[in-house]
Amino acid sequence: MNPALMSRNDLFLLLGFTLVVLAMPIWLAPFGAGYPDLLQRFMIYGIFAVGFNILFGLTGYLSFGHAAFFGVGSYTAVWSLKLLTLDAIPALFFAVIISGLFALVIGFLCLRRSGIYFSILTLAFAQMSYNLAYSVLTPITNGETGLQLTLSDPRVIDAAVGHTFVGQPIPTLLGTPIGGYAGFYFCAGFLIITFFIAQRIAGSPFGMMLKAIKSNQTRMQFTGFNTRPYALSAFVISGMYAGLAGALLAVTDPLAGAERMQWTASGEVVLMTILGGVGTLVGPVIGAWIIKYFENILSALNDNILARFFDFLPDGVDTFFVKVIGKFVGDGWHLTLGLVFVIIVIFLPGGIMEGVRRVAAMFDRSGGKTSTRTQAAE
Amino acid sequence: MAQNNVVLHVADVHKRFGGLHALADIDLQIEEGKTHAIIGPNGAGKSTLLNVIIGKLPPTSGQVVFDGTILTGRKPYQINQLGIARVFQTPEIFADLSVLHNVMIPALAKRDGMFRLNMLRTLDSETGIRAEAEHMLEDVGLINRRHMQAGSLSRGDKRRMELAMCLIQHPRLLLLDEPTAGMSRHDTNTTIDLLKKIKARGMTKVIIEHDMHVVFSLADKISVLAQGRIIADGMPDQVRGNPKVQEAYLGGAH
Amino acid sequence: MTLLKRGLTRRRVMQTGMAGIIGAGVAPIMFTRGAWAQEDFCNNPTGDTVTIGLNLPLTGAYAEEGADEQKAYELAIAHLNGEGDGGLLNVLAPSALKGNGILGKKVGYVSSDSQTKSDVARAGATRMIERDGAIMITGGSSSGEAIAVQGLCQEKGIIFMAGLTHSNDTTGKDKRRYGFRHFFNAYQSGIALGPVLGQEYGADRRAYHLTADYTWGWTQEESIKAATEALGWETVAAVRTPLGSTDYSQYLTPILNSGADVLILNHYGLDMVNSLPQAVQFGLRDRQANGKQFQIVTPLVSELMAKGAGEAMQGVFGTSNWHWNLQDPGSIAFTKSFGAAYGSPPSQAAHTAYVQMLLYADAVERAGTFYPPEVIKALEGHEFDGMGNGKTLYRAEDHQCMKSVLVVQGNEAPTSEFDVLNVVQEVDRETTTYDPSIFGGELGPAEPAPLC
Amino acid sequence: MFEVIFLQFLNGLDKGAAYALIALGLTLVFGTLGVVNFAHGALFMLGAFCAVTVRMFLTMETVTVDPTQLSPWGAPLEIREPLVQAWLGDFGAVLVNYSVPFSILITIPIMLLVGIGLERGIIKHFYKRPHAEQILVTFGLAIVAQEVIKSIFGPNPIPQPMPTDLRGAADIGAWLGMQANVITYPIWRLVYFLFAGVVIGAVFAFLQFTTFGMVVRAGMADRETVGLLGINIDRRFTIMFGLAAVVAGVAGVMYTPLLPPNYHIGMDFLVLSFVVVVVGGMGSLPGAVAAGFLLGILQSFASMNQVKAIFPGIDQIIIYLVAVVILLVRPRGLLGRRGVMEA
Repeated sequence: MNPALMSRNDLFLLLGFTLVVLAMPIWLAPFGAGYPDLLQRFMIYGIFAVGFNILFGLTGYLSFGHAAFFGVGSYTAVWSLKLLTLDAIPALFFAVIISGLFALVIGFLCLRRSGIYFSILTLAFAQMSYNLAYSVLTPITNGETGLQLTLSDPRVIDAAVGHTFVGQPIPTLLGTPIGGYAGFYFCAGFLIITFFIAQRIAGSPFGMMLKAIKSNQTRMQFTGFNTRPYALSAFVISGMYAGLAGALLAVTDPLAGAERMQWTASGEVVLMTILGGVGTLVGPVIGAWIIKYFENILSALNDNILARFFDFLPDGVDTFFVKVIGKFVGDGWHLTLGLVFVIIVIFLPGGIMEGVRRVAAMFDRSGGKTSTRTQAAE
Repeated sequence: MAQNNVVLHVADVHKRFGGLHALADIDLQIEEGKTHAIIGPNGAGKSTLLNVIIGKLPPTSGQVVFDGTILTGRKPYQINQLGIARVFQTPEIFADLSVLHNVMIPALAKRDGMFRLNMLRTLDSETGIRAEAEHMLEDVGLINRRHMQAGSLSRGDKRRMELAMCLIQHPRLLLLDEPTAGMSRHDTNTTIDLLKKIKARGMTKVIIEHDMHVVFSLADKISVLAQGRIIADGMPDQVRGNPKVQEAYLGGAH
Repeated sequence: MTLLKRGLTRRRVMQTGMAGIIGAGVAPIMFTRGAWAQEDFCNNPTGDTVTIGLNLPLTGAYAEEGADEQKAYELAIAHLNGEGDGGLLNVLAPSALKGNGILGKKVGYVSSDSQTKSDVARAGATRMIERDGAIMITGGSSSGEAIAVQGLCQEKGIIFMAGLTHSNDTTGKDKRRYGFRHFFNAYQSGIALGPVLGQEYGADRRAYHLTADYTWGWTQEESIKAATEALGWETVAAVRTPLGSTDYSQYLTPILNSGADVLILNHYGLDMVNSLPQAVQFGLRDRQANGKQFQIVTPLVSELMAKGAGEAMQGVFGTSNWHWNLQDPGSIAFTKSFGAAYGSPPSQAAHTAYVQMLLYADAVERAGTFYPPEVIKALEGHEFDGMGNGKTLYRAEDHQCMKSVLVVQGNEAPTSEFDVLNVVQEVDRETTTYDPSIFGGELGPAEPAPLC
Repeated sequence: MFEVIFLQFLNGLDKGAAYALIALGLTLVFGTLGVVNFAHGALFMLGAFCAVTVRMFLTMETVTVDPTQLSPWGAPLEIREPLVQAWLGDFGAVLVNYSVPFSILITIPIMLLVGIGLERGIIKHFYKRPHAEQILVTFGLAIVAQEVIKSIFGPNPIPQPMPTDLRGAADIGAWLGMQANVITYPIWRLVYFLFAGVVIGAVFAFLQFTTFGMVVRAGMADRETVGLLGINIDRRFTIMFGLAAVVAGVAGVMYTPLLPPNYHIGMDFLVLSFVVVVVGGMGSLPGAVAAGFLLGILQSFASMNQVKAIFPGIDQIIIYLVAVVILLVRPRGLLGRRGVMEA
């Protein structure tokens, strides 16, 4: 590859990342996570987190309302599937455009403030979107039930082509249904592409400007940069990432619910990014994977399964273990997440990636690089 | 070099903070290519004056004109793009970034203007900017530290880096707010040499300084500020001999 | 180590491509049961167990119902496997159940907390289908969840036996071929409740609705409005409140001087546990309006909610799918069996969950296969008795059960913490039957069964 | 129409009192410590569960099983004997009846300890760290707190009955000399309103009239100077955190009869309380109180059918809408100081 296009390290990172992602069905199977739905979610939330990191990690703006763009992407995609065609490409295209426009408007307003005021503004906009989607906008969002595909949808393009099908309508890619492993590889392709784009952004002069804004906004101004359009671009890009992720979720599982716009969903992507490592490229993806793994696997461990696991222990001791560990798994998985999160924030503010770096540094003292601890913006 | 060509004109500027009259009736003309020092006791309004010039604070009345363009009401980044750079009293740098990047950023601002969506080029392909930045770091003696994180530099090195960040833009007017404060004698002298070198290039400078050694080694002209007013104005020797100045400032300080 | 074992089922190995070749070689020589039976369908249980996916709201507004449903499912599965006292297996008529699992396979289950959210419910159902190989999904206690999961099941070719869902839409405009509902719906509540209200409160009433803002709330509001307006009542206003609201005070104050003399609470679960006592605290039931005593009506009510609402529930009318106090053999058997296992009487949610589990097992036995289109055929138009609601028909047109419905009233003098509702009237199946075409919708095809 | 508006206004005041009370504790912490405490809702929740625990102890029962009699569902009949009444007689019955107000006495020391422990144990180390990290660590703590409560008390709400004498509605219209039975309002909500007023008043009086309060106020204005004066401001700030926890806790206790508490109740109030604080102006105590009342009243009026007929859905978004407008037009909020946390 042309070195001007990408440095050697970046290329290795991208190749390694691609390999790890594509091989997920194999290496995740022993962990009980090698099934398509979860794998798809790994990809989708990976994209969401990578995009969020462009705003939060690079530019330093902590948005508490990114779920709104995720939701807008989902709704747009489902509407495209309902009105136009079951093909995924137009759905994704429109979702990215519409969520980008939505982000442009909200970003324009919110970026007039910074710090916690920015956070609260984004939170307020997202909560308004959520509450409206839940109530008044029901004709568009189908409220609490969520927007679904039905047999009677118009699908004008499909109808014009004379394309018919039997059974429940399922989104397709050029005629092939996107479900199961096909859906996973479809999403994986997008994760790799978006990861590549994020890599390019981080390594571009533009990316350096974003990092500079995070580091010292005042200096940027006195250096002759209008920081607002830079921050707004980052906001819109990350909004489009969120929209793409939302659309992919809707395409692989054609339902768009209002819950995915709630502030807790926005909080989740913040948790993912922090857990993995703010400002790093791979960190947010790892954070997303860990949280989704916890949510799907840890939460499904019930006392029954635990009891079988601890069967080898003497009676009494095993019930004790089941009781104690049962508090941390099953529907108590949030407790584990909360504890892990608190420990990370206190001891490893750079997230898992900082942990990796520290461990690596222990083995390799020769490296002259200082640890670049990334800090959240004030 | 044109003589007596006024490049910056601070005209009748007043600045009030509530009841405090921080700047009163300031009228200042900076000539092109000259080094103009502003001295005065603490709280005289020197930094406030610089803040008004670069657009950080709006004046209560009056205006600042730079080479025929009215600066008042413009945003700081617009003022910078017109060719005014500033070194701050406490270094304003990008502490999280490397020294080299710190210096490349202003160079990009000079080249690309106040906003450019150049997100698909790689930084590594900016070889011209990079070479320029490295050259500048060599000038200020930081070339060996170019890969260090800027925040981990010593205070003196931070100031020199900030100076490099300003110089790389080749500004027409450079504002220096106590460029040698907190530096050792040796560092101070290096900095004076560096600033003299720039003087040779014909850059206009406004310098605020406490260190009279620095002032008298560099300044072509000196204005003395006390309690928000200019009490004296002139060549270094004239100012040195002015009894009002000695009373207000030199006598007290030294 | 169960997780790790579960990680390598036959399907996964095949689909990761590693053993695809072997799989392709084996498939043609697989044993086939009959000419119509197919082996190649989603999650065909090949071992000696069959896995059921339980989608339960263990947190959120309907969490209490979810917990009760879980107990019922565990009980039903034990009974199907021939454990315990056999419960309703002995009273279901006709019955093909043998008490040795389903088609000789032991019944196992996996579960997922749906958090009373449609999105989460769907994700959980997907997981249970894709990873755990569930042959059937059941549960849920919100109509939003039921409709979302039912759509998914249609797509995957997995039968969904809905738990607690009362919206007309579930078997109306959002009905699906793979979805079945034993629970009654809002329209039937209206039919049953209307005459009782007319008799108790007269024909000249002015009603004010507070409605949970989602599919179930809307359809109940619509059905009850229709039923009461047919009595001659006037509807003053119908106000939507967000699902999961906690403080209803700003919605209750406008009622005080609105000219209404009946408040109809189209709330369920926690919403009603919050709104009903708050309404009573506002003095609504102590008021006189239009020269009449002000009344509150809760069209759908369960004993769990009545328990949660406490004294506020006393004397309030509503409808229920079933109540443990019924005296038919089926109800007595179920109450005994459930009470012995858990020390408390079952709720209507538990009852419907239990019955759905049995009905599915029975249909598979009758079909002789797990192949969903055959099971669907066995369920459609099936008539059975002994489950506590009299003779019941699983209607083929919309997969809605036609059976008797209860009108209940909050007990003024409860003898125990569970004795909170009195059955006022059992409205028979003929009365509550309605034309399935009024709600529109389309079931969609059963065949070919989609491959998940 | 007058009665309708009057009632809605009354309801708004009542809501506003609740909002103001929650926001007050948050502002105390922010104003004194400069810490953005996302665990504030969790403190409210912990307070509510103090009331639950107290009631659990007060209503302990001895259970004797009568195997000869069976309940309809086939379990042996249980005969329950309340313990507290058995020991304390009528006084025990009164105690059970007034368990909610009574638990305030127990909640205050518990919450004080919780607050001080939290500040010394964790928050202290975050004064110098960025606000984003403060948000994150307190958010994490809030999750942990609510999950611990969930694993102890279960996910379902636990109703807390109000004292029998304070149930039902009071005829306020009649008190004011208007027509009877037109303006009625639940007694407990009026109690809550008064209670909030007393707590808010007490906090203000404490800060205004005690030397401790004066030092804290000076510290809020300029922390460094007060530190230079040789006053151990740190310890005072620790106590302030404890005080904020107590304010949140007692607010939670008194709210339980209105809303049966579950583990999630704190998160529900969290977003709201932040909006209130921001609207009032970060760090301004009078601002928090004023904004609480303002938002309460606006929300109440937005829920009127006449208003909703013109702006559908306004009742759902009014609070956020006001927050957005205030932040865009007047970033320091109603009564905040300029420049607080804007960087």
